[in-house]
Amino acid sequence: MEQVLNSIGNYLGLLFILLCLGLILYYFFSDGNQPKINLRDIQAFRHLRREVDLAVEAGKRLHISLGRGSINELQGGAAFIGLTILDRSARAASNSDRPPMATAGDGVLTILSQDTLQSTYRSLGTEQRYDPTNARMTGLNPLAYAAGAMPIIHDEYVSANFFTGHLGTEIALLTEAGERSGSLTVAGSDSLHAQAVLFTTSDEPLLGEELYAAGAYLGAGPAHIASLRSQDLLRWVLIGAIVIGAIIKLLGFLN
Amino acid sequence: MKKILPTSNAIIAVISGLLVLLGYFFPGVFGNIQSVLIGWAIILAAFALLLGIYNLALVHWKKAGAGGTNGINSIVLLVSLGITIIAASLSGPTGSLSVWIFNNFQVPVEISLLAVLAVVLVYAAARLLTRRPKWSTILFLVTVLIVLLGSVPLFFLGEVAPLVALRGWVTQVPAVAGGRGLLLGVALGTVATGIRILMGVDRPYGG
Amino acid sequence: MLERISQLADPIGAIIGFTLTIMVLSYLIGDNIFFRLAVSVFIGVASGYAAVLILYNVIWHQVLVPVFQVISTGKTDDLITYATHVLPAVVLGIWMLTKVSPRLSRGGTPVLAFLTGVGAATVIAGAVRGTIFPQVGASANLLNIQTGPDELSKLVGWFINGVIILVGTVTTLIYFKFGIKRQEEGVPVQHSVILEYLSTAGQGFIVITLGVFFAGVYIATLTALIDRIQFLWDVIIGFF
Amino acid sequence: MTDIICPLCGKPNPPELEECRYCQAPLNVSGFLAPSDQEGQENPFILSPDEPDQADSQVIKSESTSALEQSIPDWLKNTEANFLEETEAKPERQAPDDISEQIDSLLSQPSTPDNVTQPAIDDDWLASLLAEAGGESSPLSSQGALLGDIEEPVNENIPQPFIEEPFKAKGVLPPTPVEKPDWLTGLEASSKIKLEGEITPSEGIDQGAGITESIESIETGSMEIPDWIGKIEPEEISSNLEEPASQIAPAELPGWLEALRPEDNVPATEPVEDLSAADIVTAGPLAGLRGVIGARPSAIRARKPPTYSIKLRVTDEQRARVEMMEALLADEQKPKPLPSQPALTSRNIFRLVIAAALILPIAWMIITGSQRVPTPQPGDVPGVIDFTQQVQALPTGLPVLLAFDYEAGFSGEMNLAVSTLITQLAIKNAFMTLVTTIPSGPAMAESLINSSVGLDGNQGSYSYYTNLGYIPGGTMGLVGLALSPKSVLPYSLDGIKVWASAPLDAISTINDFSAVIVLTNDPDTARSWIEQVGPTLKIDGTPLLIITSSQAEPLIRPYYEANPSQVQGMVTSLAGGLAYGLSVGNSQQNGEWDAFSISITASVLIILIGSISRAALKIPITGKKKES
Repeated sequence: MEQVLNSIGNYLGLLFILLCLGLILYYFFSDGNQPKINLRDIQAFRHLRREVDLAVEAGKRLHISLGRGSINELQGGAAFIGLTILDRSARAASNSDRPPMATAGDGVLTILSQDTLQSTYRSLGTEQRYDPTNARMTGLNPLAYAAGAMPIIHDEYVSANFFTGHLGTEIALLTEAGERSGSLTVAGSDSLHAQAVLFTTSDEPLLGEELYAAGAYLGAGPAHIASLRSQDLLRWVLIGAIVIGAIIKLLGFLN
Repeated sequence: MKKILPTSNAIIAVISGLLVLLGYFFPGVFGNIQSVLIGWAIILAAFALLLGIYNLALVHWKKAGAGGTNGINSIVLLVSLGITIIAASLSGPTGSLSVWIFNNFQVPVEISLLAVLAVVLVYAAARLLTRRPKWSTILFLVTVLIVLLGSVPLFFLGEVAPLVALRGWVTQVPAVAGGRGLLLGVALGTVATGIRILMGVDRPYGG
Repeated sequence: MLERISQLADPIGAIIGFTLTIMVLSYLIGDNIFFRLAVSVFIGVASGYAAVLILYNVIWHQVLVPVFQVISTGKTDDLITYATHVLPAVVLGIWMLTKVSPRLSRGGTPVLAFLTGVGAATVIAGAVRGTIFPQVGASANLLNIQTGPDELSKLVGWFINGVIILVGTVTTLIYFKFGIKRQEEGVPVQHSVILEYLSTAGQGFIVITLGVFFAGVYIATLTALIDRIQFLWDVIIGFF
Repeated sequence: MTDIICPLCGKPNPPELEECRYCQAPLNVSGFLAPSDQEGQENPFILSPDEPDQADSQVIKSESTSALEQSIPDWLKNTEANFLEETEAKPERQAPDDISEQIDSLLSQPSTPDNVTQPAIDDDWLASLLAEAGGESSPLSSQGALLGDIEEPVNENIPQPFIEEPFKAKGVLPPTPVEKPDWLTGLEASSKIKLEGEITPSEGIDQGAGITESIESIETGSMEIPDWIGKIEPEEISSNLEEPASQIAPAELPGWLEALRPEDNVPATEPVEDLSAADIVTAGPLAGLRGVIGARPSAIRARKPPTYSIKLRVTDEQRARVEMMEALLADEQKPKPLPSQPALTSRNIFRLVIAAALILPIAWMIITGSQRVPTPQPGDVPGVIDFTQQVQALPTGLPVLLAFDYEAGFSGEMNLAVSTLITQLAIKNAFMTLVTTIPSGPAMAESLINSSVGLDGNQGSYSYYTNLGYIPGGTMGLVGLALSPKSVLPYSLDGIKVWASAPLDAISTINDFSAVIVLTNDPDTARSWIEQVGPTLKIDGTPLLIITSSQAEPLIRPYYEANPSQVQGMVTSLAGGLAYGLSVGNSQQNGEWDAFSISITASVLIILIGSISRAALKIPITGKKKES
């Protein structure tokens, strides 16, 4: 099987990407005709939505941690999700006394989060509310980033923290700060060891792929729903590939 | 103009992304373009990192102006930032002065932060069952205990062979299975996210 | 260990390290000014060093030095290479610096759009070529009869383990399925019964995996704690 | 909110008062509780007082036009005329005050007949009643006296739905004495309900009891009564929330009947005298009202319902406001973080205990330098033997790519293995090409090489290496490095163009290194290397070796175990470092392994005890749970 993959690997990879693209486009444009998909309930997103409202009510701040994964890295996906959540939160909390605050451990991500905030406020017609220091880079290596974000959680009237990006073990420092300051933590990461830490230390951990569904669950648009549906279909493609490949191998072909 | 700008940004993102992507699958044709674009992106990432450090300094400059204990912390941060920059510039990143600062300021604090995490993690694990009384939590804790007990000869009991064997099996069979599933799931999500950007639907660049 | 070696030759460094270690460990008692001071120093040092390193590695070595070389050697090839590989990036980089000012920041957006596009492509390719294919291939390869052990007794165990990993991978993937069966109003929507069982099994595998990872992380942090205590003790006996 | 409204002056009084504080009229008799009373259902008057008025008057009208018409005596015409005069007069007087339409309609209605026609009915009714159970007359009269004043106005119109009952009765049977029992059944049943509904904490109960007993004892068709009750009572309970026309009606007929009873107690033969007599005899506000006979009191009282109705609307709003206020207050309290101080203290204590339980044994082991626990053997730690062999197999003097990708924080775990590796590479006289993808890497590399033992046995004497420094751009940087290292890192950190001179001049792609060794604590960095650089390395079979932390092991292990393996050798964590050291004949350890062992034991105990005890004691979760 793997020889096959290797031999036609490149084209197969391109095929897979094109399949994914095609599915997303199909679901994206056929979304109007078809009934909307039912998404399984993910408690973390339910609480995340409620926390946004509660924070606005209580005049508190939302802290969105975008992690330290540069968009130039493999973990960029998680960072992009973090930006989506930042956009949604900024919209929801646009009338709050304390606008949401974003922290990042990477230069590009910091600028992107500033852009996200600015364009969100612009689209809401409240650009004067935009303050570049609401999107901060708190440190350049993992522990420095976490250590720099801790005072924000402690001092900035944060009612809820969303850790949605590429983070590592250091995320435990952030969840600990969140617990000590009495703020809720909803957290997800693409890295498995961070997820393991979050499973024990976070109020609402997001496991694995769940983080990437944030856009769909927070109403970021039909494209996000469409990509979820395509993921659900590609899931079966992968399962089929694994099972068929295993059977073929077991029967001793392709060796 | 207001309409054109975002669209043009999206077009830039899509085209540059497609060129790099095609470079992966058709190295012959697009390989050179890809490597050039990647080279640009690397340099740009460096510029972005400088912007990030400027942002860091700006934030703490404002805080320092505000005064209070946080102001003091910010001043300390700015001072150590400035001193490090000067010292490392004079002696070079691998100069003896840079290495001395690194060894005696950065290393102790980093290891100590991790050491603090040890207590944080064991504390969280100890109260996890109260926090989330579910079957999955129990399974989680059992796994943790098995791996811990199997990873080292116990001080009073010595090496417990069955535990070591069990740990080996758990880490090599079920954990590998779950890990693969998680990795594949994350990869699926990543691909979908990337494609949304290349479609120009997601525009984190504020388009 | 690194500090142990250095502190014998360097008492000042040892005292600094000792003090900072105590200040950080004081967080165990609670968030306090000493902890924050130590952390502030750390952030400043780490970020400052990173800034200098990047200046050296990229801006100096890749952007400025080649200019002098081109001037000194006067090779047109180098000039062309520089003009294609570096100069546009520098222009874009300076363009991106408009992000410093909120008013001008919109001007720098095209550069970020470029970065985002390239990053997205890298991410996609990396995930497909680096994760999906290898992982699927490895999973499929589990039951490769050619690589299986020869003795029947081991073969059975090998086969069972392979099947378990396969089942685990598949059920874990199923667990993440987001779409759920549409049902009439009022009835709670959910997976079909079989999928429910499978995804529960998948959840079990996920939890075991996370348990293994957590143990690994904990061992790493525990080693750090041991290292700190060792360091503190070494400094103490080094001076008294 | 449970004001008692004075039947006379209509002013609200606190419930505990026996008499109106304004006009000293007895209050408790009528139990005129303000509609806002929580137990309002118990009091029929609270059930939207003004609608029953219309309902009653309708009843009367219909009856007067039907069966009762012929039984109206002539003398009645006069009184009717008088009454009409007065009732017409009233509105003028009343108009100035702001009164709702109900009142206007109520006043404009020629509701006269009832007050006068009733005697005709109740005359016979009472006759038969008294004939059979004379003893009951006194409680009845008292009850009637009490209720009458209040109820007459209330009785002035009853909605059609209810009037069906008596109508059917009349439709079936001609207006003869025979009909009365049937006709009465309804009255009794509803009167019973009326009285029950009317019971107030005070003497209402006795009255109700008395009346019901009397009626039931008299009643012949009493088997119907339960149905009535069963049908009506629940409606009454909920009636102030629903359409009054449907529910209240059944309860009202006895209302006006009872209201009339007292007038009928007086022998119908000489009404005028009796009325005047009653005028004088009866005391209190009721006397005063009755003196004005039917019309006036009813007109006067007819003005009262507006007071109640207004009162009712106001109180409804008030109740709504109160509920709203309560809801707001409740919501206000929600987002506030729980008082965290005490919780924090308890958690801190727990945390400190755990910290002590961890640190003390470790310190003990470190201080005593214990060596009891056997050092792990290379064979015990997966990957170590392969790693050792791969390093041994490296050709002498050729460049090796060494990626220092681990954070300083993990140096405690990794430095042992890394310094052993550096020594081995020095022995091989390999040209170490140092790169990193993390900003702190170069300093880490430099300090480790300086602290490692070189060929001559001196620290930091090994100089056959170059530090290319930091690869910006993460994954893309690695891809670029795999494709052409010299374009990504053209110069060493010393500013030397290393690629132009030996030994790196032979390097065009990353495959040309004799090995790529990644030292990382981050599983994702390791993945980036394996996934981005690995495929390129595979082409020429250049080995990819990894020294990593225990936190990355579970992720890297599958790559190592994979078939064919994507990682050719790995050393993980302190155990791996010790095993690797042992495999190259370097068995240095100073109590750390023992400390590690005892701290693991302690941790396991902490987790076990913590889980079991806290789960058993069900200690509430401290901190901010924002579960709704």
